[in-house]
Order: sequence, then structure tokens, then C-alpha cells
Amino acid sequence: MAESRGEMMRIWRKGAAAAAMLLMGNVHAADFVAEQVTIGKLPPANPARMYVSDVAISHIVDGRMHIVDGETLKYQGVVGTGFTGLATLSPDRSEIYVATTYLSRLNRGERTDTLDIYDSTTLNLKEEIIIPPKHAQALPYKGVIAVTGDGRFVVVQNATPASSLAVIDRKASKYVTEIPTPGCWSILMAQTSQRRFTTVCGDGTLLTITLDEQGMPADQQRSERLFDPDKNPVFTQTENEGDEYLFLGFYGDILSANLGGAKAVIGDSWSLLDEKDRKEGWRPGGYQPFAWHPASKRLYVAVHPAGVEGSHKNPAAEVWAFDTQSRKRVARVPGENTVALAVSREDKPRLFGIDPLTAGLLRYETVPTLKFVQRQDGFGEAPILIEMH
Amino acid sequence: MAESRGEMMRIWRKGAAAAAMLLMGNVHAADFVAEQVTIGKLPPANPARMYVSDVAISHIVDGRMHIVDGETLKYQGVVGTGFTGLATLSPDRSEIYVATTYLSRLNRGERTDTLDIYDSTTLNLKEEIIIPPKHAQALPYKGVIAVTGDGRFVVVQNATPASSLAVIDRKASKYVTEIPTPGCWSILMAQTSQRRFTTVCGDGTLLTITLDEQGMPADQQRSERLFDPDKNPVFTQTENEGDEYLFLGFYGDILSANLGGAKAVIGDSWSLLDEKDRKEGWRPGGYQPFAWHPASKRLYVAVHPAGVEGSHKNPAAEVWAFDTQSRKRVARVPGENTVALAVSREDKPRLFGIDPLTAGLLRYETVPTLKFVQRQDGFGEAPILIEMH
Amino acid sequence: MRWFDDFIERKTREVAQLTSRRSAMLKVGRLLVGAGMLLPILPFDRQPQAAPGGHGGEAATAGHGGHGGGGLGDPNDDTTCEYWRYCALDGFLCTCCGGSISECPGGTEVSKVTWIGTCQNPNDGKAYLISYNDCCGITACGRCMCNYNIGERPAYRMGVHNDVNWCMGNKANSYHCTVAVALGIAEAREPTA
Amino acid sequence: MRWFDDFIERKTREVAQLTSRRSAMLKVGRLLVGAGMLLPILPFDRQPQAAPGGHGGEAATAGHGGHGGGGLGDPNDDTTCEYWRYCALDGFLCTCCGGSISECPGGTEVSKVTWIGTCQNPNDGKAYLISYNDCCGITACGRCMCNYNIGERPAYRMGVHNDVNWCMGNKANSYHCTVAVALGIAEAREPTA
Repeated sequence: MAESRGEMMRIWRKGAAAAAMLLMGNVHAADFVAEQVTIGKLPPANPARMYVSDVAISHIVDGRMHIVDGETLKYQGVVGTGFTGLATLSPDRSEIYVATTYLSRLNRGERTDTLDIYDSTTLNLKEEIIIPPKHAQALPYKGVIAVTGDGRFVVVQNATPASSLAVIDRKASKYVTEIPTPGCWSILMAQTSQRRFTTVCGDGTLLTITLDEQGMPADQQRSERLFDPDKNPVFTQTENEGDEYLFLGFYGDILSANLGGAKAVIGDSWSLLDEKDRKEGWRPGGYQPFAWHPASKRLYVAVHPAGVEGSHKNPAAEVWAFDTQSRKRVARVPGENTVALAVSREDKPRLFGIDPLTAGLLRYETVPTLKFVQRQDGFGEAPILIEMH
Repeated sequence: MAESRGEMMRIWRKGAAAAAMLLMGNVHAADFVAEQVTIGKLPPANPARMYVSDVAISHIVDGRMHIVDGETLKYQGVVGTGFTGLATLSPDRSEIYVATTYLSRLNRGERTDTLDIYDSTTLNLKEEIIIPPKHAQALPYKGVIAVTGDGRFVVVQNATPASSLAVIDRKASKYVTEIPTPGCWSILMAQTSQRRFTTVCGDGTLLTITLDEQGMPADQQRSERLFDPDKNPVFTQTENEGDEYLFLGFYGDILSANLGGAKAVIGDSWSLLDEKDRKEGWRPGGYQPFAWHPASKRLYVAVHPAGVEGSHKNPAAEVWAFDTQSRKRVARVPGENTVALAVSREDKPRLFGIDPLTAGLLRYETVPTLKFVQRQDGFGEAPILIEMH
Repeated sequence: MRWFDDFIERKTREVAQLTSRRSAMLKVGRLLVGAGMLLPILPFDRQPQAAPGGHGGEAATAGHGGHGGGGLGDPNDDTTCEYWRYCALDGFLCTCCGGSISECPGGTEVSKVTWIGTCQNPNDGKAYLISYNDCCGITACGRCMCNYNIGERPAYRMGVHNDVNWCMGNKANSYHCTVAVALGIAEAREPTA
Repeated sequence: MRWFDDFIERKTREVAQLTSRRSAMLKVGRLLVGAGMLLPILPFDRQPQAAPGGHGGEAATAGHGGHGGGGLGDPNDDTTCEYWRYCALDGFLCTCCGGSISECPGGTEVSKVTWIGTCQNPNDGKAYLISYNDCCGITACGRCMCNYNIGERPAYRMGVHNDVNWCMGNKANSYHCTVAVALGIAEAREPTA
């Protein structure tokens, strides 16, 4: 008995196929070839592929990034993002970066922060780079991790709670340095420079940092005031076309800045709201409350009426589309409770959202006009951020 | 700006009370004493306190044992049980033992298995004893971890999947040895001996192991056949009065054995079912399908009608009470979908259950007659085992 | 190697005896569906959700089951618990996690050890030996939790037990989801009880 | 230490400006309750559940909210999201996790750093500075998730930001639940907008 049990284990260790051969000797081998278990990989990506970050707060040590085909809203795979992991993709979309924390005893013990690097096709872990144990254990807002346009440096938001940035050299697979950024948050990459990024500061200015070729800070310059944080705070999420960045104010303003130079240049601003909207108290809200498709000059905003102090994360009653040239609203459709918006980078872009009531993903068509077309529920527990392929 | 931010952090590090004093200097100090945050501990236990194991399979690395006051079904605290942790209490209820796995990178990396020891009043971790990385990554059934009556040795079920037992010396805080138990499962402690336990084997026999004073196996003896595993399998859960152990068969039999000696002695068996019950297909089902209160000779069983092959974990349609002396059913009440039953050790015992549809805990009174009295939903995600204080 | 052949013979007999009929499976299955045992989120409804865009077929995910579906799951839809091969499966369906009936999702590895069920294929009436391999090493999938127990037995019969993590034999031993591959055709007999 | 006093003064002004009225809080609160943002399990209803045995008062737990409750939560019941001190709280209520309004549950440690809100007490009409301390070092509680954001601002105003883990400054830095202690009385002003 003991011996045969032992042998059973040994057989099984050869895998299902071997076990199948053996078992079938005594069953019906005729006409049946035992199936093999294989490992899948992702199908070729389309522009509608979504990477959806989920903080899984009820099991906050075990967060996830769900990969979903936006054309069908079919689940394609998952990358574990650990304890308040912050995730993004390389500019060429071949790699997924996750800055996260691992504790030696799950919820306690020694803290190790890493930048985990996954192949975005096989979803295999390629590398792990140890970083200082300071990565921001924060909700995965857009901009808390970013990559230089040439793919060389990954920059991660830190919080202890003092704010700083960690610079990691992806090519050399090593951590480079920490840049203190007191009172500032988020990383907005310049597009015409491969060594420059900007962070949003609590006094309403923008701080632009330029790296040298080794990833060390070579220059830091603070802009004029972009916003009044007391009277007219902005969301940290931004959208951009090249170096032209758009910011969204709590009370419905679109602000802008050019982040290409060593010092950010504040651009003009305008309001999404007309008199009637204002009277009805419409305001933007959510965790990723707007999306911009520069080629078509369309801006999409998640909005709710009767906005009050504290409603800035409220789910959307409507999604509004604007033409950023004419600065006019061109469509308004049901919001489906979305708290996030992202638009695919393609000629006929699709707009995606997240309904937190159902952990649902939402798909809108934008051509010829904005229109809600599909919902699929049950993508994890607390998805709040969409990154498009 | 930078300096003051830095100082802000330093102030906060002194804690809320210090911050309060400082802030209040500029607010209204009058008549208000800033509150302090303290750390609680559990109130004195009553016999109705429950320790409820929850495998949290959707985040299987982060399981839990919920502590609940059975008198009120009020949540009292939680102990993290890690990745498929197996938990139990010391005989004197002063300590909680959790045998579990920690992976160095949450879902991958180096595996470390530990026996974690918590104070059952403060819920603080007292000690961690490293054990071989073999603890059974299994659902927390009753009997997969057990403690000798004198509290000295903790015995943990291993599976690689080959079955063995790990013996840990609690007093010396060290792992002692591994005892191979091929084809057997579960640990049933003898009560009249402090160094003896029995495991249930797949050939229907019981294997009794006697330890020496160092915790090494000194003797192993196999009983006659208790059950026919092909024709009449038993659940691994057992209930006992002293060394008299009761087993429950899939098809409604109560089997018995005395586990006090070096070799288990098989006792007699009887059926819970009468002819009509059998015709209606009543069967026991669940993860902890029965409970026994020896003092009152009452046995409680979770049962469902129209039982078929594979229904042995089905939630209960009814709970039946039996008098184990007369072997007659004395009550039948609604099952509330319970998959677990446990009875408090007190004169007027209370019976508790788990409804997996709602992660609900159920409370029944048993005196004067069995009666469902309370339900409270939402205790974790997948609670399946109750241990009473 | 005679003892070895004996073992295989006994094992084969054992699983054959555990063979169950589709009808029994359905009866049990529905009840367990309602029960939602081991579900991360309860209660839920495992009806397949018809995706509005015509790209349906993905089952309701654990905890977020839609209520728009109708009737029993299709025994030929491998994204529903009612798929015929799942008669002894307890876990997340890899078909809902980016994999397929025989393919572990990207980033995982296949469990080295498995448990075995015997399920009847309603299309040919034959009983098949099914190997349930867990896919291992990444965070739990959490989607399409199923819990069928036909032929399942307690851990003293480990090879037909489904309440353990079958990634336990792997170095990367966390549990993600479960595939169900057919190993061979078994004789269909009436279950023992 | 002049710069230091300046800081405190500025900070105090800042939080005072963020003071909000109860009426606003209720409006927002109900909407967010419906939204269930950051909920582990969705959707749910945060009405307090009346425990049949007369031992009620524990709020519906996240993911398993009952539908038997009625009306708004009581602003004086600290096991409901609508409790007045929770106007900028985003997390699990320690009052549902074995702790109290000022007591972390057993086995945890208190966060060394906190975020601050200013909430109006409906009983005396005064605005109080509330320190939200996270309780740290053990598995997340998962019960009574609340998400109010009155006076909350993005992370460039870290002291009034609630979307970070405030256990980050502790050695035992996983997040369990949140308490809400009153630090002092602030001047009640109209919120900025």
C-alpha cells in the first residue's frame, strides 16, 4: 500500500500525458489520444486591448492588472501586482512594469519593493529589479509610474509619505536614484525629450526635472502657477498630445501646459460648462475622469450633476464629448456609472469605462457619434484605471 | 515650502496626539481633549466564541480566521492565516496556532512554511516556528492540525501530495520530525494519552501513532477496517467524547472507534436514517457536517434530501438532532444552507452553522428544543470551518 | 513491476466505479451552483451572460454573475460549470481566465500532479477519465468558480480529492485556475450510490 | 520656529476651508454608497442590518450588505458610513472589525502618519478636526468599506489625501482598517465650492 501510493506520486510527477498512457493501458486506448496541457500566451494585441488595474482592497496585498480584449470585452489574462502595485507598459507595449511591495510574511515582516518586468505576450516574469522600499502604496492613478519615450528609464512615484521619485534604468536593469519632490505628485513625461518629466505640485506649479544620460537629475525648474489648489484644484490625471498636456479641474475647467521644455509653460484654459450646466451643478468625477483622442480632437469627460464638495470621485451620470478645437460639447450620453475613461489609439477610436458597481467594463463607439454599445461585468473587485495598448 | 513639508512629516511621525496638540494651538483648544488611538484586545471569551476559518480562495494567499462572539454574532477580530493556513487553538484556548505557507514574492518565489503562534486575547504574534515546506495546502477541515492534550506537541497534516505529519514541540519552540502516513489523512488526538493520535486511512483502517517524550514516533499500529472506502466512505471530520470518536458516513451511518489505546478499537455503528428517510434520499453533507454535545448526548447533522453521488458537500436543507443513547431523531429544523455545524461546550449548548451563500453565521438554541434563532451575514468570503472556544 | 500494474488496475477500477451519469451531475450541479461554496463572493448565478455585442460565451464571473442568462448551462460550453468535463472540478475555470479547456493562461505553469475524475460525455455517451490540472504560480483567477464533486472523496483517497491545492507539487505553488483534459475513455458504470 | 508656526497656521486654514456641511456630506455619501467604489465586492447596500437577536448595530459588511435595512445610516452610529466623523474616510471601519472609533483591533498597530478631515458634528453643530489613523500590520479587514471625500484632495496635498495606504510609514505596513479620532474643534466655514 505504502509503496504503491509512493509510486502513484512518481507517476503523476511525469505529468498528465504519462499518467494517461499508463492508465489507458487498462482502459480503452482505442481511438483516443490523451490530451496535453499546454501554456497559452496572449493573442496579437489590437488597439482596443485594455490593461485594467485593480487594487483589490479587501486583499490589498494581492492586487491585479486584468488584460481584456476591448473588442469583445473578453478576459485575456492577469498580472499580479502585489501590494498596491503601480503598473504601466513600455512605450513599445512589449513589456509590463509593476512597481510593488512584497512583505516576507504576507501582511508583515520585511518589506521588499521591486520593479517587476513581464513580457506582455507570454505574461512571464522577465526580470525583477529591487528598488528602495518607498514606492507609493497608493491607488493606481495614471501617472504614478511612467517610462521615458525611448524605453530606457522607468520612473516610479514614492511616498513615505514624503514624496519622491525613483529612477530605474531598464536597459541596465538597475535602480539609479531617488529625486525628492516634496509636495508634488505624478509623473508626466515630455514627448520631445527622452530625459524629461514634470510633476504636479501642491502650490499649483509644475516642477520639471531633466535627467542626464545616467538617469541622474541634471536640472529642475518650477513653472508659473497652473492652478489654485485651494480654489480650483485639478485632478492628477492628465491627457496629452505630444508635449501639450491637458489638465482637468474639479469644477470643470480644462487647463493646459506645454511640458517639452526645461520649464513648463502654462497654456490657456477653458470651461467645459455653460451657464445651464453650472446651474445644474455638473462636475467631472472619478479616478480617471477624462480621455482625449488628439487625432480627432475629441475629449471625453465623466460628469455628474448636483456636484458638491467631496463629489470629485463620484461615478458618472453622463459622458460628455467635446471638440477641443471649437471647445464645444458635441455629444452627451449615459454615464453608466463610469469612474474611468480611456480611448483607443486608432482612427475610429473606441471609448472604454469602468462601472464600479459591477466591476464592469464599458465600451462606447465614438464614430460616427458617441454611443454606448457594450457592458461586461465582473472584472475583479476594484478596477479603477485603464491603460490602452 | 520644501522645508515645511519635511517638518510636517516629522510632526506626523510623533503620532496623532502630538499633531493634535500642535494643531489645536491654532484652533480651539478650549474644552476639548484630543482623543488618543489605542489598540484593543478581545473581551473575555464566552463558550460561544467562534473561530471561523476562511480560505478566501479568490485571494488564496491571504486566508483568514474570523473571531466572532457567538452570543451576538458580532465580529471580534481576525487572524491572517496566509496561503491555505490550517488553524486551531491550544487546549487551554490561550494560543492560536496557524500552519501556513508564505511565498517570498506573494504568489511565487521561495516557499517558507511556519507555525505561527498568536495570543488569543491580544491577537499578537508571539512566535513563529519554521516547519518544512510541506504543510497541506488544503481546505481547513477539522483535524488537519491538532494539539496534544497537555499542549506540548502540535501536529500538522502535510501533503506533497504524499501524506505525512509534522510534529512541532510547542514548549521547546521547535520542529521535531515528520511521520510518513501514506494514504491516510487527519489527526485525531487520544484524550487519555498525551502522546497518541490516530489518522484515517484510505483502506478503511485507522492508524494510531504513539510518540515518545521527545515527540518521535515510538509506535504505529493499524486497526481493523472501520469502513469500506469504496462502498461507504466516511467524512474526515470526527466528533468525540474522550477517546470515543464518532465518524459520519456519506450515506448516513454513524461509526465509532475508541482511540485511547495503541491500536484503535472499532465500535459499533448505526444509521441516522429510517426507511422513509432513505426513500427520500436524505444524506449528510457539508465541510463540517455534524456536531456532538456529549454531555447532553445530542448529535446534530446537516442533511439534504435527494442525495446523489457528488452531493456530499451540499448545503443542508435541514438540521437533524439525534439522541445518541436512544439513537433516535429528536428534532428536525430548517438547515439554512449550512455546510458546517459546531456546538458550544456548555450546559445549555448553542449550535452554530455557516451559510455559504451569504458567508453567514447561524445560531440555533438547543434547549429546550433545537431552534434556529439568529443569522448574521458577511463573515469573510468562504468560511467553512468553525472551532468553538 | 507487477505491483505497479496492480496499482494501476485498482486505480482504474476505482475511478470507473466513481463514474457518474450526466443526470446525476446536473442534479447536484444546480444545487451547488446555488450554494456557491468556496465562492469568493456570494451569492451568485452562474448562468452564462449573453454579451450584448454578440461576442458572448464567456461565463458569468465569480461574484458578478449576471441574471440575464436563462436555463441550465450548456454541457458543451466549456466556460460554464455545467460543461461535461467539470463533474469533479472544484476551482476557477481556466476558460474564463484567458486559457482554454487544455491550456493554462499565460504566465502560469502546469501542475505536476493532478486529481482525476470520470465524467460522461453527453455527445457520445462514453465516460472519460478527466485529469484536472491546476495552473500555478500567479495570483488566483477568481473567475468562474465551479464546485462539482462527483466521484470526489476525502483526502485519504488523495487522487480523487479536490480540496487541496494541486499546485502543491510545483515550485511556483500558488493556485490560479484549473483545466480539464481527457486522458482516455473509461467504462461507464453506475455510480456506487 | 516661526516657519513652523506658519506651517501649522496654513495647514489649519486649509483644513478649515475644507470644512463641509452635513447636508453636503449626506448628498455625496449616498451616491458613493451606491457606487461602492473600491469595494471588494459589488454592488452592495450599506444599510445597517438589524440583527434578529436584538444585538444589532453592526453595519452590513462589505460585499454582504443586507437589503433589510431602511433609510439613511444614523450619523451617530459609528458602524455606518454615515457616522459624522467619516466625512473624509476611505477604508474599512474599525468599528466593524473588532475595534472602536478610536481603538485599533487586536493584533494591529496604529499608523504613525494620518490624513486629516474636518467634519461637522450634527449634535453640537461644530466642526471637528478628525485624524484618520489606519490600523496596520495584519490582513485587510474587508468589512464596512466607506468612501467619503469631503475636503479630500489629490496627493499633491498629501495631508488631506485618502488614496494612499497610511500604514506606509509603519514597519508593519499592510492596511487593516481605519479609526477616526477627534483632534480638536475647528471653525466651521462654508466649503470653498
